[in-house]
Amino acid sequence: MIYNIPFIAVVAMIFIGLYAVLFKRNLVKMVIGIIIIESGVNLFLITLGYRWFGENGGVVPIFTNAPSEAINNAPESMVLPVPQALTLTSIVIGVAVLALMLSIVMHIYRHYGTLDVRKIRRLKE
Amino acid sequence: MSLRTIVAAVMFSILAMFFVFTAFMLSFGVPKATQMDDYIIMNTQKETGTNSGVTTVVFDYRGFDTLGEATILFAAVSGVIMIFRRLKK
Amino acid sequence: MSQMSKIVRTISNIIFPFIMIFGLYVIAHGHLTPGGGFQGGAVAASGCVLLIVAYGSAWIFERIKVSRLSIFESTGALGFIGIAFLGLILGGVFFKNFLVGSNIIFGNIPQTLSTSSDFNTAGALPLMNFAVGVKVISGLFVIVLIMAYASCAKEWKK
Amino acid sequence: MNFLEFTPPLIVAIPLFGAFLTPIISKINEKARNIFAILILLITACLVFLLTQDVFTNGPRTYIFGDSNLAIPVVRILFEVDGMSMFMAIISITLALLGVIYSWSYMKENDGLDKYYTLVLLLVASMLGMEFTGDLFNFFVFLEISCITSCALIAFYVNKGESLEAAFKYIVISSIGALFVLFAVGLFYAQYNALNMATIASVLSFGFLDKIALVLLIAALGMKAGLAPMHMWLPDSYGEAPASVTFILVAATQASLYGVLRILFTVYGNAFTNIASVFSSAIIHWFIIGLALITILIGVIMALIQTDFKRLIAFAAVAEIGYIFLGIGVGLTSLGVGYGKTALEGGVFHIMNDAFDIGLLFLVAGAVYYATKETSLNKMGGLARNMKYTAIFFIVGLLAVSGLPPFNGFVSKLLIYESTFQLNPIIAIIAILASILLLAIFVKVFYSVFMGPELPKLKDVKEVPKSMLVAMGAIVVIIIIFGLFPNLIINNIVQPATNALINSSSYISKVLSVVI
Repeated sequence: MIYNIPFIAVVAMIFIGLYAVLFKRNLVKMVIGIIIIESGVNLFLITLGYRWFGENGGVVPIFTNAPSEAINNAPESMVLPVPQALTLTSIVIGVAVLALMLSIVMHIYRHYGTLDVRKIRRLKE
Repeated sequence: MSLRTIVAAVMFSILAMFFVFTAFMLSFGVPKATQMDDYIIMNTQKETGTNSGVTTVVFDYRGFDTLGEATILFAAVSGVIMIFRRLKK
Repeated sequence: MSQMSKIVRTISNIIFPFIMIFGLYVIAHGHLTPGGGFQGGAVAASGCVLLIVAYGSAWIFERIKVSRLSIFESTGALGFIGIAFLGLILGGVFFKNFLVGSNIIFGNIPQTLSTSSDFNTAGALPLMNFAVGVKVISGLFVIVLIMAYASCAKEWKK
Repeated sequence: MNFLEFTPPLIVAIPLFGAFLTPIISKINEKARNIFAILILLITACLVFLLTQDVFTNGPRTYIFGDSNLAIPVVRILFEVDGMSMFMAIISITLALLGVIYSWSYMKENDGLDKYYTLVLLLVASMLGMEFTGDLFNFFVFLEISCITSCALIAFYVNKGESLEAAFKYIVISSIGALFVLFAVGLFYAQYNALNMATIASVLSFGFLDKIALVLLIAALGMKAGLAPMHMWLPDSYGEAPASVTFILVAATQASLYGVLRILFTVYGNAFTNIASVFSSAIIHWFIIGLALITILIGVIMALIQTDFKRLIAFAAVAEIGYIFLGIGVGLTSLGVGYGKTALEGGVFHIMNDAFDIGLLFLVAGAVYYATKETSLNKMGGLARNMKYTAIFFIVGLLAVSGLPPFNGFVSKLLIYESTFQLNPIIAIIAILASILLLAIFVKVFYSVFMGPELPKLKDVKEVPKSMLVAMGAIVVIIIIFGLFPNLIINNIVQPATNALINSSSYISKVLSVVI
C-alpha cells in the first residue's frame, strides 16, 4: 500500500529546494531550488485533495459523461475540487515569480558579468 | 565551514524535523473532513450550471482568487516589461 | 535567436493553426471538460512561442510591437474585472454569476448529476474564461518574446 | 442595501481597475496618467474613511463574493472588515496617496513610468486586499501580489547593480516565506476542510499540526514584517528602491505585520485563552519579546555604522518594527489585563506612528537625493542653507522617531515602556537606551547632512519642487496633530482597533451567526 509516500515526496522536494537555495553559489541554481520548493508545495496541496473510492481510486469531479458508478454515489466517489483550484493559482504564481527572477538574473549577469553569489555580494551589512 | 553555513545547517535540520512530522501525521487519500467539497460537488450544476466542479471553484465560488491571480500575471508582465525597458533595437 | 531553416519554418506554419485551435477549444469548453482560461491560454501561448523559436526572436520583435501586446493584455484583464463589476451592477453582489438562468446567453442549467454536456450553460463562466484566456496568451507571449530577444540583443541603450 | 454594504470590495476593486486601465490611459499623455492615478487613490481614500467611521461605530462588517446568502460550510470568499483592518487600511491608503503625490515630481526624469504607476496601484490594491480579506488562501494570493510588485519596483533603477541585487534577495526570501504560508494554509485545509479564518478559528483544536502551522505562519509573516533573524532584505531593499517606492513599501511591510496580528489574535485567539495550555502560550509570548529585543538592538547597532543615508534610516525602521513587536509580545502575555491592554494599545498605535515617522525620513532622504544626487553621508554638508523646508521636516522626523514629547513617537513609546516595565524592568531599560541611541545617531546624521561648511560642489542646490514639499508637509501636520492630541487619537482610532483584536469572538460570531 502506498502508505503516504506522496507526503514523503513533498518533504523530499522541499528539502532539495531548500538545500539548493541555501548552499548553492550560482544564482540560476537558487532560482531552480525555489521552483523545486514551489512544485513540492503544489504536490502537497494536490495530495490533500485525493480520496480513495473502490479499487481504482477517486474520479475527477466533472460530470460530462462521467462513469455511471461514480455518478450514483456522487460525493464520495469524486476527488475534492478545491485543492485543484488552489494549485492552479499557485502554479501561475510560480510562473510569475520565475519570470521576474530570471529577468533580474539576466540583468545581474549583464551588469556584473558573473553569476556567483560571493562575487556579487557587495551589499555588506 | 564559515559561520553562515553552520547557522544555515542548524536552521535546515530544525525545519526538517517539522516537515517530517507533518508527513507522518497526515493520512493520504482519507481526508479528515470533506463537508465543503461535498457541498461543491453536489451543487455545482444547480447553482452555477457548470458540469466541471473545478471550474466552478476557480471562477464562481472562489472567483476573487482568480481575479487576484490574473493581477499576479499582469504584475509579472508589467514588471518584466519595466525591467527590460532599456531594450531597444 | 537566429532564424531556423526553411523546413522548420514551413512545418511550424502548418502546425501553428492546429495548436491555436486546440488552445481555443480548451478555453471555450472550460466549463464542460477539464480546462479553462489559464490552461487553454498556456497551450495557445506555446503555439506563439513555437513561432518565436522558428522565426527567431529578432524577426518577431520587429514585427510585433510589445506595447500593442500589453494593450491586448490589459483589455483581457479589463474584460475579467468588467464581468465582475457587471455582476455587481446586474446581480447586486460583486462576482455574481448574473447569466445563470437568464435566457440572454449561456443561460440554461443542467439538472443535477446529468452527464450530458450542453455548451449553452454556466452563465458568465465562459465569458470569464475567454477574458482570462486572452490575457494569458498575450501575457506569456510578451514575457517569452522579451526574454528571448534580451538574451541575444547585442547591447542595450544606456 | 445602502451604499456602505459593498464598500469593502470596491475599496480593493477600484485600485485594481485603475491599474488595469493605466497602460491604456498612459497612451494619452504623461499628465493624464498621473492625475488618473491620484484620482483613483483619492476615491479609494474617501471610501476607506467612509467605511472606517461605520465600522468603528457598529462593529465588523462582512461581504460575501458571488452570492448574497452564505452557504452552510463557508464555500465562498468572505471579506471581513473589523476595527483592526480599518486601522491598517487608513495607514496604507494615506501612505499610498502621499507616495503617489510625492512621486509625481520625484520620478519626472525617469522613463518607463506607466509601468511604474501600474505597479504602484497594484501594490496598493494588494495591501488593502491583505487587510480586508477573511479568507486564508486569499490572504496568501494578496501577499504574493505585494511580493511581486514590490520586487519589480525595488529593481526600478535597472542600471544600478545594487538595486538588482536587493530585488533578487527580496524576491528569493519573500517567495520562500510565501510558500511556507501556503504550506500552513494546506495544513489548515487538511484538518478542517475550511479556508475561512473565522470557521478555522471556531473549530481549531490546537493539535500538533496546528502548532507547526503557527510556527510556519509566524516565521514567514514575521520575516516579511522585518523581524530579527530574517530582516537582511529590509535595509537592502529600502536603501536601493526609489524613495517614493520605499515610502509605500513601509505600508506593505506593515500589511504583513497585520497578518501576524490577525493570525495570533483571531485564528489562534480562543485557542490560547480557553485551552489553558499555559506552557505553550507562554513560550510564544517570550519568543516574540526576545525577537523584538534582538530586532531593536540589531537595528540600532547597525544604524550606528552606516554611511549611506537611506540604509541608515532602513536600519532605524528595523528598530521601530522591533518596538511594535515588543508592544505586541507584552500585550499577549496578559490579554486584556491592566498593562497587557496598554501594551497592545502602545504597539498598535506605534504601527501608525512608525509608518508616518519612518516614511517622512525616507521622503527627506529622497528629497536630498533629488537635489544633490548624493546618498553617502560624508559627501554632503551645509544643505540647510538652501533646503530650509527639508531641514525642518528632517528635524520633525528625527524627533518623532526617537520618541521626544511634542511628537507622536513619544506617546506610543511611552505606552510600551510603561507596560514592559511592569512585566520586566530590564527589557524596558534596554528599550529606552536603544531609543536614546537612535536619537544620537539621527542628530549626528542631521549635522553631517544639513549643518557644517558650505561644500563647493553643492553650492547651486535648490529646494525640491512643490509636490514633494506638499507630501512631506502633510505628514508633518499629521505627526504634530497626533503628538499634541494623543487621547483624541487613542480613544476613537486605536481603542476600537485593539478591542477588535482582543475579543476575537465578535469577529468569529459575525461569520458564524450569518451561517447558522
